[in-house]
Amino acid sequence: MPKVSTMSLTDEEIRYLRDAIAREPNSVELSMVSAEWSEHCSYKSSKPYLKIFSTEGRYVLVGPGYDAGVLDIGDGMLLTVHIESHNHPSAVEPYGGAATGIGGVIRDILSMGSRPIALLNALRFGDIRHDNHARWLFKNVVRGIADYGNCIGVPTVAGEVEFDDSFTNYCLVDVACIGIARRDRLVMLKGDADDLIVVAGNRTGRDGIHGASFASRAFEGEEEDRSAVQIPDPFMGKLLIDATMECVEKGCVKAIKDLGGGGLACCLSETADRLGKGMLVMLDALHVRESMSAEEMMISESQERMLYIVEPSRLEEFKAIMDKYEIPYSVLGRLTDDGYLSIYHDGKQVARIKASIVANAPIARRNAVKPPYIEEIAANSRKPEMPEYEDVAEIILELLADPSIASKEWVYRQYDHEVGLRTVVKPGYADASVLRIGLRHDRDDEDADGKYRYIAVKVDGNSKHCYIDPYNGSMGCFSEACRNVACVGAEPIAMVDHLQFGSPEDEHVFWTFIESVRGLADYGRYMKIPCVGGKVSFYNETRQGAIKPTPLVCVVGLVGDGSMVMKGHAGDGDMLMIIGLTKDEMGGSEYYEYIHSTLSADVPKVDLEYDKHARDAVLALVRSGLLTSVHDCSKGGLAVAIAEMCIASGIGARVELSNVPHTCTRLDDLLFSESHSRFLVSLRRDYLDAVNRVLADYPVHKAVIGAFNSDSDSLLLEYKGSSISISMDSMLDAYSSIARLMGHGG
Amino acid sequence: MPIRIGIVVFPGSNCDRDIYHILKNIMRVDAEFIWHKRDDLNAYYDAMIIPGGFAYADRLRAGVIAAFSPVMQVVKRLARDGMPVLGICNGFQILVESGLLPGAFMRNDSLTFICRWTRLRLDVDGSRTPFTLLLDKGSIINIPVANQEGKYYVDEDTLREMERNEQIVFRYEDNPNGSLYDIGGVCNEEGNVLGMMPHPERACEIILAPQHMSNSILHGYGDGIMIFRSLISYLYAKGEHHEPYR
Amino acid sequence: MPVYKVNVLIENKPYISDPEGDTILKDLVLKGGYHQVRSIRVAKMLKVEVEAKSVEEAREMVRRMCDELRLYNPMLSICKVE
Amino acid sequence: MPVYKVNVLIENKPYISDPEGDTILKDLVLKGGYHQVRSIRVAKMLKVEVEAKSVEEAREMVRRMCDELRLYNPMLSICKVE
Ligand SMILES: Nc1ncnc2c1ncn2[C@@H]1O[C@H](COP(=O)(O)OP(=O)(O)O)[C@@H](O)[C@H]1O
Ligand SMILES: [Mg+2]
Repeated sequence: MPKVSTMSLTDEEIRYLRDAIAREPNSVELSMVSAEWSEHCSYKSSKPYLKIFSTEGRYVLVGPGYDAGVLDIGDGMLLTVHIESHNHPSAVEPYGGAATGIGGVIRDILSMGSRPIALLNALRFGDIRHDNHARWLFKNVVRGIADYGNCIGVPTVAGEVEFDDSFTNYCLVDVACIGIARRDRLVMLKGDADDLIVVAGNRTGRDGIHGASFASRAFEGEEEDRSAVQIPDPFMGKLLIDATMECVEKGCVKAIKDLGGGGLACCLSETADRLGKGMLVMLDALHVRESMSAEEMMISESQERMLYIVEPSRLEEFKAIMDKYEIPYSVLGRLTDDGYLSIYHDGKQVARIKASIVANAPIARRNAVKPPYIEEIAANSRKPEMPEYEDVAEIILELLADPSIASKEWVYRQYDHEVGLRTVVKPGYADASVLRIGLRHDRDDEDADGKYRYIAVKVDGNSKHCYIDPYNGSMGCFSEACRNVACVGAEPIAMVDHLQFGSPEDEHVFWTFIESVRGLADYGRYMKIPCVGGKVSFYNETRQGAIKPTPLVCVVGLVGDGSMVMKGHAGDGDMLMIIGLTKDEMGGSEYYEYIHSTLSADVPKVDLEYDKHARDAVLALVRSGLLTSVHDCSKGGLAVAIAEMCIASGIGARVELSNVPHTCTRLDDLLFSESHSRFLVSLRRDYLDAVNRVLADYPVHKAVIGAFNSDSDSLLLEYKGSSISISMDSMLDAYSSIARLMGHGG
Repeated sequence: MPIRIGIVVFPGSNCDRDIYHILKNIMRVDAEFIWHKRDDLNAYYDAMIIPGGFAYADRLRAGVIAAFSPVMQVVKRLARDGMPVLGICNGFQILVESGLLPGAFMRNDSLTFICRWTRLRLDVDGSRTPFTLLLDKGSIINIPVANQEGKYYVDEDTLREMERNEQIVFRYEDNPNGSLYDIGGVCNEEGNVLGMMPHPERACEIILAPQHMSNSILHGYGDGIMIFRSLISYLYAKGEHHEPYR
Repeated sequence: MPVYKVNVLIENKPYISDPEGDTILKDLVLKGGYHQVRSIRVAKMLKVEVEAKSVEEAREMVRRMCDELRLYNPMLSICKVE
Repeated sequence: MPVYKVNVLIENKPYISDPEGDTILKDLVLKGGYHQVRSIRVAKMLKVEVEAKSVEEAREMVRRMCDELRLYNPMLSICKVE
């Protein structure tokens, strides 16, 4: 059994702690503080930089700093959003790690008194084509998410998957959750002296001890990491959802908080600090699985546990609900006015320390220096040899089979994406998923039956772009997520981000972190899309070094009304139009990296004003009902986006490439550039004039570049007199490469 | 008396609220949740639905633990008295484990959970069960499955007997999970108990159907609505004279 | 009363296919180069600790429990109490 | 070459919790009246048929296969070859 230690505290932090409490901390206090002051729980490196996000907006009720951001979308309905990762645990035990990640983000949503209604996931692995271990991780991570999400009845509605060698022997497993609350029932932290502190859920055991500090250092994959193996229990997760919602319904809890990283230590200190209260805690009352020391109880990260603050007069009601679901619980103690966490065990006081000290780690100053590799890439950027036009077909097929681009159907088929009767646009049918809310139980107003609202959600990231140019790459991820929700007819109203990097103690890594935050913040401020929450995950390193910087952006959008939800396919004879400008920006493109293994500095840049115009133009078109389908043009570039439209619609097309508005000097740049702010739309011929009238208001490039044709079973690309043809069958075959690689799920 | 349908809820059921939404907001009939610990019903019900989900997280085997719960002893009695009982997905598995329906379930051939729309064919006369009354034999409905242990199995002898008795109600046109003889739904000998793997409640509202299936003649509704409409028609046809089940 | 450990092994009847075993064989074992392996079948074991007067009583009780509470499905599986 | 039957038992390490076993115990076995049962843990068995020169060789090969192909996760489970 691992010994509780202070391994994650620096000498400086120990000195700071001594000064703060004016004495030597005892061992229980030390382990509480070291759990809470871990990077994972305290944000000690990132906090000052996160302040630059703009966090206010028309829909924001609660911004960052709580367990989930809260959006008020009217009619008495609130949305909650949160994102989490479970990278280290998934790298050790992919099934359990991914599953417990879902459990964790669900409990954050529950903590606001909101009901989880949808999950998203963003996954990253090494090369599944050649690496058995990467395949093993991928298979089990997906199975873990599926088993947990399916079992608790929360649909997994959208996501993304990327493969890159920087994730070899590792993986990034991010999950976001959307919740819904009734405005009159939102649970914000409240509590008064003598209110009771109750822990409910699974028995506490020695599992996951040091999980938070495990996630706060580089990943070794060693024996000692064993202690971080966490066992998912979706059954208890589901019972906690039902019981918590019943408590919220009845109004018998004043505060709810999940027990996550850092266990009781973090949960108690953060809750007490937030409430401005103290806590008197009797550890002997805690329901445990095995006999444990006070230190172990304080920092165990046993899964599926929740903390509730209950007024004494409501305790019986609360107990009746827990008993109904046969959920074990223990009344640990009560709130006090003195601001101290006073912890008792075995009749003795084992810790007495101010909650505000534990909950507020000293900020760690980190150096930031631009990493030399970025200059090196710039110095060595060279264009690959231009392929012959006949070879372009083969390259397009190769790109379609690139696991980062290929269909993710193998993944989302394993997820119940429909439970809840909300998933209007399902994974694989459009760039973002659309959810229906406003079912009778979602509202304050019981009579407003049938008046539904629709929201769109999508999460995006791009480690290849962010590695070479973290500022522009991050901005691009944000732009892409916004484009994706616009494609289904939604206006972005908020985002949550997840910033994943190597060690913040590495000045080069830290520079990329700061750049990335700047990119996201600049985009959000310009677009007036507030950040309502997020998460930072550092120390994503293996023996090979740090992962590529991987910020993720999860955007929530609001669809005008149900009839405006876009879930169409291109039909026979429809015209294909492109909106936006294709530029010679090849850095980090799949074409360069996957086909040519070439790094190049010129990562696509977002022109903020143009980006806004392009997105608004598409939104206006979708909302005027003039389009049959829309697809955003990103990974793999124009060629891949056109091919994907043919595949999705099951019909061929003929395209004249020279009609595409561009500033490229080479055909391969034109085909495969990942320039932002571009959309492909399909429309009926007779609507062309109307479409042009709508577009006249927006200063963006646009051109009809081809037409769909159900008689043809191929995609025909014409360019200055030459033409290539790619059969539908070969495209479909290439696009289903993941299913082929992964075989059966066993 | 208004029609009232009971929805049996186990720890881990997760389509209970979905069924409730369809009954209450779409079909406009009374619906009530019945918690698994109940061993007597103090109200009358016209029919029972056992919804999908993961009762007891499908531990040991899908449906087996739920089959031993008190409420299932009540459901068994009511089913014997002729009450219409519909088990969907996990509900089907529970009906099989409690012996109300023949057969057994195994893990899908893919070994994974599968969530997708399928085409389901009615293989008996619509009048065979209260839930199919309004459908013609041979008609095909678009409806999604979402299951992990959805592969239906039954031994040869029982199968032949079921065929003779017209108990094989639904067959997949595009078998998603490896079910024996493409079986997607079966009823008991009397026809009042139906189990089906696909989820009709997910196919009631056309906005929830994938785009290529939304050209339904049902004007705003999806094919799944026919299951619920059939039940309601059946209950109305029995009229006010029928003795409610207690 | 003493506590005995009784193992219950639940496996598919021989004529019922075992896609999990087949997949492990085909996708992992043979692809991984272990061509000497002829077949793999997967079974489930329940390790039960039970109070009883004797081993025999423990086994007998567990056997009864398996049948009565359907710890295995007699249509698909056989169940051995060890 | 002769064919040997080798059983592989994969179970969670003793200090790692087993929610499935717990639920079977609490919601099926105890509620079903078998109060003598103290605990249930679930394990998985692979019944492998393998060609080899001797039992020892068969066992040794299966052992190697389990480790190399990750038929179990050593962080989580122990694996016995019988
Ligand atoms: N891990 C996943 N889980 C669920 N759905 C996914 C996952 N990965 C991709 N998808 C779905 O597949 C579709 C295409 O995703 P992606 O290739 O990321 O699209 P885009 O390039 O437009 O961002 C979307 O509907 C997306 O939600
Ligand atoms: Mg897209």
